[in-house]
Amino acid sequence: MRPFEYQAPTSIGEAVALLADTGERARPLAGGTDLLVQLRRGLLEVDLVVDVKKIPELNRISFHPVEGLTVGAAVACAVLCEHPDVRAAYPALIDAASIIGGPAIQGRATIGGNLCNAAPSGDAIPAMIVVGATCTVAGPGGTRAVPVETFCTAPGRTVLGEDEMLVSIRFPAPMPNSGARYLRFIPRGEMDIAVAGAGAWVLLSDDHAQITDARIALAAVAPTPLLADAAGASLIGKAPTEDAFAEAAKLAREAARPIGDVRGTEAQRRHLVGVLVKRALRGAVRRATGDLATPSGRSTEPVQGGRNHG
Amino acid sequence: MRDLTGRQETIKVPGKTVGQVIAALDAAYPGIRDRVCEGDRIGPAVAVSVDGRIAQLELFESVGEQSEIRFLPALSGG
Amino acid sequence: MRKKETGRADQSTLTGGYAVIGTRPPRYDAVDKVTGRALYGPDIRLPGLLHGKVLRSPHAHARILSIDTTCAEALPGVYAVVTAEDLPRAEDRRARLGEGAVNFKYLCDNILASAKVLYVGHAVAAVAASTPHIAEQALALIDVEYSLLPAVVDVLEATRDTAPLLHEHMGTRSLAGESRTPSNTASHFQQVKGDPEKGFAEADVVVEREFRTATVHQGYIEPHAGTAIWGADGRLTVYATTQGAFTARDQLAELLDLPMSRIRVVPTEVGGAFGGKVTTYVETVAALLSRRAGRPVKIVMSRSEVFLASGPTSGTAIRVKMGATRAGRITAAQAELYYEAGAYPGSPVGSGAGVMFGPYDIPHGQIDGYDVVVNKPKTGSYRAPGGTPANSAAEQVIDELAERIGMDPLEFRMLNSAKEGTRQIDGAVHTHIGCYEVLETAREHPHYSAPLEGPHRGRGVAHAYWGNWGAQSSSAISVNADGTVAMVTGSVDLTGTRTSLAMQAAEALGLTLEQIVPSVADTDSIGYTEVSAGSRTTVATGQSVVKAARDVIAQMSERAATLWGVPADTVSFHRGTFTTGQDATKSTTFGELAAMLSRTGGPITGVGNIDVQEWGAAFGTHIVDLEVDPETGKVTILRYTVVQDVGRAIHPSEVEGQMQGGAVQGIGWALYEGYQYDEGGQMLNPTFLDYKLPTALDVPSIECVIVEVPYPKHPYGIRGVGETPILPPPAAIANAIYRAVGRRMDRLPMTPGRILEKMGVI
Amino acid sequence: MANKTRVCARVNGEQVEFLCEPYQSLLECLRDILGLTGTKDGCNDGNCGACSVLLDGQLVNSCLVLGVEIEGREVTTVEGLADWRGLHPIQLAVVEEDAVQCGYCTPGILIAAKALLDREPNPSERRIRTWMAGNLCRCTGYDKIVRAIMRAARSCAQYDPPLYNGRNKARR
Repeated sequence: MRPFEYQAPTSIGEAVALLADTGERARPLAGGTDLLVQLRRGLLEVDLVVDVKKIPELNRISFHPVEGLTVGAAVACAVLCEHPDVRAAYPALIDAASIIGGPAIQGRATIGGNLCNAAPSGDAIPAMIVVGATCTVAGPGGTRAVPVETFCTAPGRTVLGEDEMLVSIRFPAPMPNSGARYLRFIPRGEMDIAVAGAGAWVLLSDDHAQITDARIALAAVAPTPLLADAAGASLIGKAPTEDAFAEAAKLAREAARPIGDVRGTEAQRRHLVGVLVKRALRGAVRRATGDLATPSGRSTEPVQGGRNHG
Repeated sequence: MRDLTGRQETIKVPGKTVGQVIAALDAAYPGIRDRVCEGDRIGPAVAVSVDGRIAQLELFESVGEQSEIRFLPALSGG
Repeated sequence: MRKKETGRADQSTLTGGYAVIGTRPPRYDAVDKVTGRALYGPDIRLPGLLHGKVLRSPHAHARILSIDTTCAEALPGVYAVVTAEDLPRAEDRRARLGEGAVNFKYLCDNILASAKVLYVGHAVAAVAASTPHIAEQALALIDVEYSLLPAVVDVLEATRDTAPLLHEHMGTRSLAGESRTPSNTASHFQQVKGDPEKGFAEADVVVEREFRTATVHQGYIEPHAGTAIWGADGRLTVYATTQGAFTARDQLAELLDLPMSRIRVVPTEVGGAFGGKVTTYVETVAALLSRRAGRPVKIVMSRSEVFLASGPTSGTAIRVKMGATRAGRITAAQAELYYEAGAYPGSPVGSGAGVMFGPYDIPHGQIDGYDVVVNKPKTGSYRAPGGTPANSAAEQVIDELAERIGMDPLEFRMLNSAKEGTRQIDGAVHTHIGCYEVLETAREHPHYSAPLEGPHRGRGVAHAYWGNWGAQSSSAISVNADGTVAMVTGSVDLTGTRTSLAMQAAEALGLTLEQIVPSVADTDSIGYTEVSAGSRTTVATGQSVVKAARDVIAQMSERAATLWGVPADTVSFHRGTFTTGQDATKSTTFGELAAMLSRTGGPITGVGNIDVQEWGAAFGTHIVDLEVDPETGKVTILRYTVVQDVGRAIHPSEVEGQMQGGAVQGIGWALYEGYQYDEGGQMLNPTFLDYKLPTALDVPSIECVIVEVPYPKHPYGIRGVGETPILPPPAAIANAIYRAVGRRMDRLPMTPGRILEKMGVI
Repeated sequence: MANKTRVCARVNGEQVEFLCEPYQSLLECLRDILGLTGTKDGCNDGNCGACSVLLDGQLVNSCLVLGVEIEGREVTTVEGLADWRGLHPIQLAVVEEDAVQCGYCTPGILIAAKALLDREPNPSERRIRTWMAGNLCRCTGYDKIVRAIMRAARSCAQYDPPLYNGRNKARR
């Protein structure tokens, strides 16, 4: 691996200063499960790696029934998946965080890193998009908020400036009668990158007879994780029926802009979008009506499109 | 090699060693020796079996009265 | 005559009157391996050790115009840089090495390219530096000028006249000689039995299908690693992770043009091989670097180097045609096999042809085999080399034949089963085999009759034959004064053979296993021993240790005779005790006599040098239940059973381990694994992320049924075990997928996308 | 080139101090600097699990951790499983179930299994297979490994964690 320096600042201010000084040849290091692989393969060259795991704000998980949830950018998936409030209030986040690699990867990988890596296939991103999460970004001039759906701009690219870093991700408090679900398809039971992924969030009327709001987001079928507005909007005012799901799935397939690559063909991805959106909607509605549990702990039993799942 | 033997598959020839048998075959069907041998050895692409066992001594392997000799492509295993 | 063990039944059902054979003792190497003490190729650490890295071609096919290493040599911390110029030119001749014929010119060019690079990853130069990181930086400073040539990576494309030629002067070899016209088809052979046309004319049903299989890799977790120490005295010591220390030494001697006596190869523990560690890759380069640097040099491949530059097995194109009567008799079989050899000739197409119809008695048949070079790494051996693609094609066609004539697929196979005396299409005649017994056991197994409910579920079976191997082995057994013995063999221990060999020696010597300490020798310490491959080690080296044990007993009988003043031929040995027919009062145990050695003529070493010319073939039947997700095409294996004739199980746990491991490799081949290339010949998935090995989650517990039809010409009746189990899974799974979704598959791997395409979903 | 960094940590219960480059992985530091070659390199990108170690009790791939990151922390490798009393129950179970063939994946398998059993004393077979999906084994087909972990789960209950003391150090 090409040599680089290592710094582990203990405050956001120091970290931002280090990034600002070195510019584009510096990178923050959280879990390192993507960064170190890219450096080793020579896909990326840096002079400085800034380990952000020693900064308190980036390691915090705080939950308030009204304020909602804040997850530090350096919180490991394993830690997130074991947090009782997160498990209770944000099951879709667990759906995603618990399938990013096996247990050894989850001990390091972070949803913040998943976001900053900006891979089209990043599992956590659609799960965050559908529940309306926003990123808190720190720079020399202080902090700014960025909605997750606009954070990634291209494969491997984000809105972050050279002197900016992701501090945390805020999730609004879950509304009653709402539910969310994330599912992906991979060939093996675990350890693969999503061929396609779909997240769904629904808000039901008090009698659960009608969908009053919905959001659908997709992974691995566009240059960035994709918010499928039309697909979500199509559900509003409808009863949570298979017909409604099928219509949303059709619109999601149309919104997808997949490519064919080593992991799947364009046709296969487009088809999977339809399958996964339907399964994710069924799961989201079951969560809204309280009859689908949160997956158990990290590296949970696979829920990604395998038989009898979703 | 059936092209040389007029598509005959089995041929009876005399000989006390594989070398003598090949010589006898070559006399009956000229050209066979060149195909099976490189110089005074069996060619590397060819294996000769006597009664189902690969002839380790190649041309010097002795053969019995009723021995069956076969020419096979040299195989690899794993 | 047949004993069976289902799953993990009581050991006593298998011991067959033996004291040690058939038991499940802990392996000799187990504790070293669970404590991290066992030393593998990459674990070698020496004073002054330098780290070597290899510069590899980014192009699939190109002429090398120039290589400039001056900048790399100037980098601080760099001690040596070598290219093909540093290799003595190997002559263009072949020799039998390991199990196949090797052309040293090709072997030499594959280790460091001279005129042309023939695949992405082809080695062109190497550097030794004080750290791996410096060596890596130095590689970036080597300037290679290429002139690019068009590449061909598809086996059928490569056979076209219009295809770019890899070797301009190579014609097609066959028993009809070598053709003058240059071609990528390195060789063609044809095997004919009876009159195929007549056979097909007699058939009521004829099925003809074409299949494609992808290049796959052995997938051993330990990468190739070699450490060379070229001493000032000109003697070379190489620590290698190899299946055969002696074949590694012979390759080094040939490539470096040194006498064998100047080279010592020390085999390390081997972290998986499966045929892929017969050919050497980094050892010769490490030696060249060590000679230049005057210091020890270690080269360890990265995972992507292993994929790009070791020896995966052939992608294939196969056409199979078979005919049968309504009564269920196979009347004729015909096949064309096109196997990728990789960059240099030498695919396992011959053994593919040799085994594909082997389990059946077929009156008329013809097989044409083609060995085709393409711009991919030179193929190596992989567990039952060449067998799996050919078997998967034949066994899918057989399944369809059985279906078309309305017969149970196992009944159909039993009706046509080969037996002792059956002549195969290549003319070879089956000896004492357990083909029918295995099929019958599978049909009787509860799995085969268990109900399988639910939509999109199916059960499939497939059957396979593998010939196994014998060949040369050498061992020595030395007697210690306390009655224990040291057993040294030349066979590298890949999967527990120190234990399975010691068990055979213990049985022959009437000792307990604890009284035997087995070890693997380096090339200076024992006679020539063939590679640990071809399912030969427990069988052939087993006969060599039994021979050494009998030599020990003969020598000790003479000592007893001297002590008792009786003729040696009156002394007999049974279960650890020597007696003489001359005097009933005289009797001594192995241990007592061992204590007397120093006073009766000194040490005793029994020697077992052997070249095994006759060995038993192995047959296996697999049964699989699976479910297909009709929306995603994902296959979930619900239940899997392996039935195999092993002759006799020396160590049933190790036998089960071979059956389970082979089956799971076959499952990977069937569902997940395959090299993917772009048109330019770049491999797209050289990582364990995208070249997908089955994980613990992707397979069920593999149930094993050990069938024992002892092979009469082995002292303990054992047959090779390791290779057969990889053969049936792809066909068994394809046949099950057909029953689950009504579609016949024709490509490996059978990925979810391909299943959806076959189902017409996408 | 970067200056070497001094790192102090506890490895298998012993205080260690070493110099490494900032870009060297924990895997390289363990194998090449500390000489603990029991931890294996199978892919160097987190896909095979052969390099699994415990970092403050947390299962990680040591190829995806920088050596400098372990400053002041505790690392457990396969060499730290057995102590002067003998093999750890997981090691014993792997030996008894013949769950070793080539043995190259074994150190990672043992560490991953320990991480599981430390958290969940009685995992189901399905849970074990899911947890172990990050540790590739090419030899065994996994059956005997899964059996070994189930056997270890039974015996781990009555096992005290290894004691690190003089005798233990002398042993290595």
